[in-house]
Amino acid sequence: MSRRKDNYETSRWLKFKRWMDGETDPLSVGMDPIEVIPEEKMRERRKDFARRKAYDEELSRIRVSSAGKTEIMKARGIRYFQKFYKIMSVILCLGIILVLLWTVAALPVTGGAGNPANNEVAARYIEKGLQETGAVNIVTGMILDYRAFDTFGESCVLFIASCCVLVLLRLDADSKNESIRKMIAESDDRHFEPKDDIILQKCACVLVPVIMIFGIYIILNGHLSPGGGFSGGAVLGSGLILYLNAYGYEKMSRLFTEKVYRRTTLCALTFYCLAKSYSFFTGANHLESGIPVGTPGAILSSGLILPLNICVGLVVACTMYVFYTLFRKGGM
Amino acid sequence: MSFVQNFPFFSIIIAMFSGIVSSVLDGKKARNLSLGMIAVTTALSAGTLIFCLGTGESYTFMMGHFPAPWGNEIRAGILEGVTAVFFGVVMFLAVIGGLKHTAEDVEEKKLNLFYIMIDLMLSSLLALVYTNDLFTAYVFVEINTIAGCGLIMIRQKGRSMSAAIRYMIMSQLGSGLFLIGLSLLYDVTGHLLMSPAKESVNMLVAAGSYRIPMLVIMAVIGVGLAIKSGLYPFHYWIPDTYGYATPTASAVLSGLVSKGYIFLLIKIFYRVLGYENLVSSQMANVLYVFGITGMVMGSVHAIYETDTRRMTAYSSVAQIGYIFMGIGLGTSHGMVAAIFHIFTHSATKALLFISAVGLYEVSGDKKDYISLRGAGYRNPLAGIGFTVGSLSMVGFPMLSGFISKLLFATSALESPHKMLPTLIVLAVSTTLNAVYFLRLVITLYSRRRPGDAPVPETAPRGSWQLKLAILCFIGVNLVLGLASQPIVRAITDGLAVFG
Amino acid sequence: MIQHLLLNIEETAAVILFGVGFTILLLHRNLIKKIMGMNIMDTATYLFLASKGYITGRAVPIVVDGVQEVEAYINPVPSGLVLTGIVVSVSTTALMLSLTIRLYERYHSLDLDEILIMAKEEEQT
Amino acid sequence: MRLFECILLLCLVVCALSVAFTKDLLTSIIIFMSYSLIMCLIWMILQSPDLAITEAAVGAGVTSILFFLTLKKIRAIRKEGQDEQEEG
Repeated sequence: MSRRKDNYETSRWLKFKRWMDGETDPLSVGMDPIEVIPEEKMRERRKDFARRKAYDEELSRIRVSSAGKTEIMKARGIRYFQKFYKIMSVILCLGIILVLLWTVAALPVTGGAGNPANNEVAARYIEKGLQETGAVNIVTGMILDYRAFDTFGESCVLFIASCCVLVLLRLDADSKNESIRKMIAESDDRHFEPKDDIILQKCACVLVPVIMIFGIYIILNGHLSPGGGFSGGAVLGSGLILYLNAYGYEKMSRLFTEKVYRRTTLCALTFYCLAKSYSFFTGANHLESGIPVGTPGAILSSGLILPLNICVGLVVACTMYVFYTLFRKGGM
Repeated sequence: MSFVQNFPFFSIIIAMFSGIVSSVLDGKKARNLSLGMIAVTTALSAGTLIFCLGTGESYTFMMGHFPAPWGNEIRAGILEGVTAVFFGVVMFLAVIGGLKHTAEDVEEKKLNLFYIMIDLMLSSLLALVYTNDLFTAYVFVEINTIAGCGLIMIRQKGRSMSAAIRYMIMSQLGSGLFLIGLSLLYDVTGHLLMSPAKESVNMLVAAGSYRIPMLVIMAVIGVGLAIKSGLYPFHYWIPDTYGYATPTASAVLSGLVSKGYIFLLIKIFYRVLGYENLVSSQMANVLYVFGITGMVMGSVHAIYETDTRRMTAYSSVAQIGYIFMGIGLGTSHGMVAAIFHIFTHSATKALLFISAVGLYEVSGDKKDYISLRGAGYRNPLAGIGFTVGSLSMVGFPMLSGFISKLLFATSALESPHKMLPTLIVLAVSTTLNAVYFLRLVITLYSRRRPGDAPVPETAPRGSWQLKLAILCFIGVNLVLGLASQPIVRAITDGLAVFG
Repeated sequence: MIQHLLLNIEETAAVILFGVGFTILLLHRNLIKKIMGMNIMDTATYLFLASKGYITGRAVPIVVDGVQEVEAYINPVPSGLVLTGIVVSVSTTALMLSLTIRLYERYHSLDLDEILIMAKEEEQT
Repeated sequence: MRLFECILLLCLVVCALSVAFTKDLLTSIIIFMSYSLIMCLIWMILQSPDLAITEAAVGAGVTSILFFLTLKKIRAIRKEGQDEQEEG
């Protein structure tokens, strides 16, 4: 390092290279970079872990394993395995890419109007979609009416993922061990929560209403313009997150608690489920559904699509916000 | 259209709806709702099965107002009905058998979340069984994966969480391959529903166009679902996953989840890609080779294990090898044998996991199989259950495993090239099975030695639910073993109208 | 072959990305990198699907001025599928990230191999 | 337009590769975010604004936030561990 010339030391290339290597981190001043740990440190790290275990109430019963022979053997074995790993990964990557490229070369040319994918299925969606679903945006009409079962499954994926995250990250105050951890988590969180940051608050003051209105617009106009329940819900959720960051949990808890979350998702998903079941049932039994399609292009049109979009939007907004709070402090 | 034809749709929706409602209930209510839901859906599936047996045909059910190539569809027939009923029964017994351990392993406030996973798991399994649309299948495969991950990690122990992340990674690899296979298939056929897709696949094959993409599609979809169901070279996640989850989760995961994927794979092979194309393109042979390797290697790994539950998990690897071998035989009899083995294996493996729990309870919850010495006397019913399961896996007459081995052997006689290797591997694998299962059974009934760890003084804690579940599972095994004729006939008839 | 690949440039890029993502997911040891690899793999598939729906010279599938000819719009099916797919991938990402946090809380490591070894040791002792 | 698209696709591949090879996790998350944004532009070119808007809100927005949060949480845990070590 010392023999390097000054101009090289300050050159952009070196800075860039260091940044790529993770040595210096211009973006996070004062934060220690998290890097991929080289294998040599592994044993050391494991000893650290063993020492740390002593503090952990839950793990205290487990005796610190002396670094016996087997451990070293294992570490060495892993090191050899890792070299093999790297070579194998390159070979595998190239192999998969080559096989798929070979396939792609035999596929129909992109953008051709006569490709097999552009068949009578797509034609009917375009030609009759407006009359049959009432949605101006053909994609929305397709996913919420023609292929609605998929979309219902998709909301269930989101629902069950949020349940899994709840299982993993929610800290319940009741249990003894957990309560301590909750306190730790909360005190930790206050480190990071900006207290009355005036710049952030003023910006949020301007931005949050705009984001919210934009999100609501996307949801309500899902059948008329690009967007729909999912994208609008994500925008709404990020608006909520911004508000939370600017004003803190206390203010947020007046508006949004776990009860609100549960009830909203329950109502939205129940409505979704019942509405779609009704439409599936009538459709399969060749009954009239009796839901008016309305004039295409008006905001109150296209039958069930608008309420379904609202439901999806609510679920997604709540879920995104809940993901955020759970990741941050394990509760709402 | 008769009202009974709505039943498959009702069963899927009821399962999903009870999952959604459970999110606001407390643990006990969620449990009761879940049990009631499983019973109702099983009854509905039985209704569907009886209806289909009466007509002898399958029917499609529009999900919405739009017919086949435009809207979603589900399809029900004899095979689907049998599978759905069977999955329902196994799920019910697995949940009943593990009730007490579930309550112990899961935090009380999170109990309802566990039953949400069970509900959505069942709904996704039913949807995989009934679906007639490839993209619906993808979405429900994802629900199944996430619910499976939830069931593993709900125990919140270090080992089960690391098992969960491993499972997630492998499953995501599988899903990624499956999805790219679907995209390729959509690109060359332009359809996502199975029946129109099959028509255009047949046309493409007849015209000889898009040869390479068709081959890659078969390979990618096959490998993707094989990874998810844990075929031999991709099995690394299985032992951890099955060995460290809560008992209900182990039984459900080993008995149902992987079988759901295999059923989907069979469905795609039959109803989209065409089984004869699969055979002519040598893909069947590849699956066959993987299958027979798995049969031997899974058993060899199992012999080296000392932990009973991991041993049982490795035996699952071997049994999945059997199923893929049956698919790879390339004859319809081989397929019947494979499907029958799906049933055999899910009933037997669930029985083994559930009764292993009963044995652990009386041996101080040690992992080592040596500590189980004499456990068969301390908890007689669990001992009998484990013995029956082991004998069935080995292929003892009167039990279900014997019938499926018989079916495999007779179907192997039809294909001249594969006859010899199949019979040899069947014999080897049976011997290996016998080695480690009988070793366990003998341990169960041998006298304790002075050096053994002391047994906890507490009386056998086996709850009546556990006993009931073990008894029912033994019953299911005996039914599959003794009254196999009607089931095999139903499978054969179902396969005939499947394509 | 090369010429055909250049004609299908989106698909070519998509399958390269798929390979890269697949490899990161399978073989990178860092959990967060693995999750990113999963996301790359998924988006690559979506890019592949979306490019299948594209038809040169046609417009967005939103009915304008009552024009309903097939020749006016691109194929809407892949867009719908990708929309569904994006939701699925964000759900799995959230789930895997939360698992990562829990594992880090317990083992203070992001390296999957290390975590597995430590979990095994914890079990044995 | 075609040229622009090719450049964007090239950028995508470069981004994906650099995600694989950067050592610092924060950097790779930011690169991943830009990957999502480029993907969003490509979907705009491919005439699918529905996808573009969703990818912008979800891929570049929510997913990145979740990644950042995970990183922050990990840092907090690490700090806690270090404090404990110093005390002990």
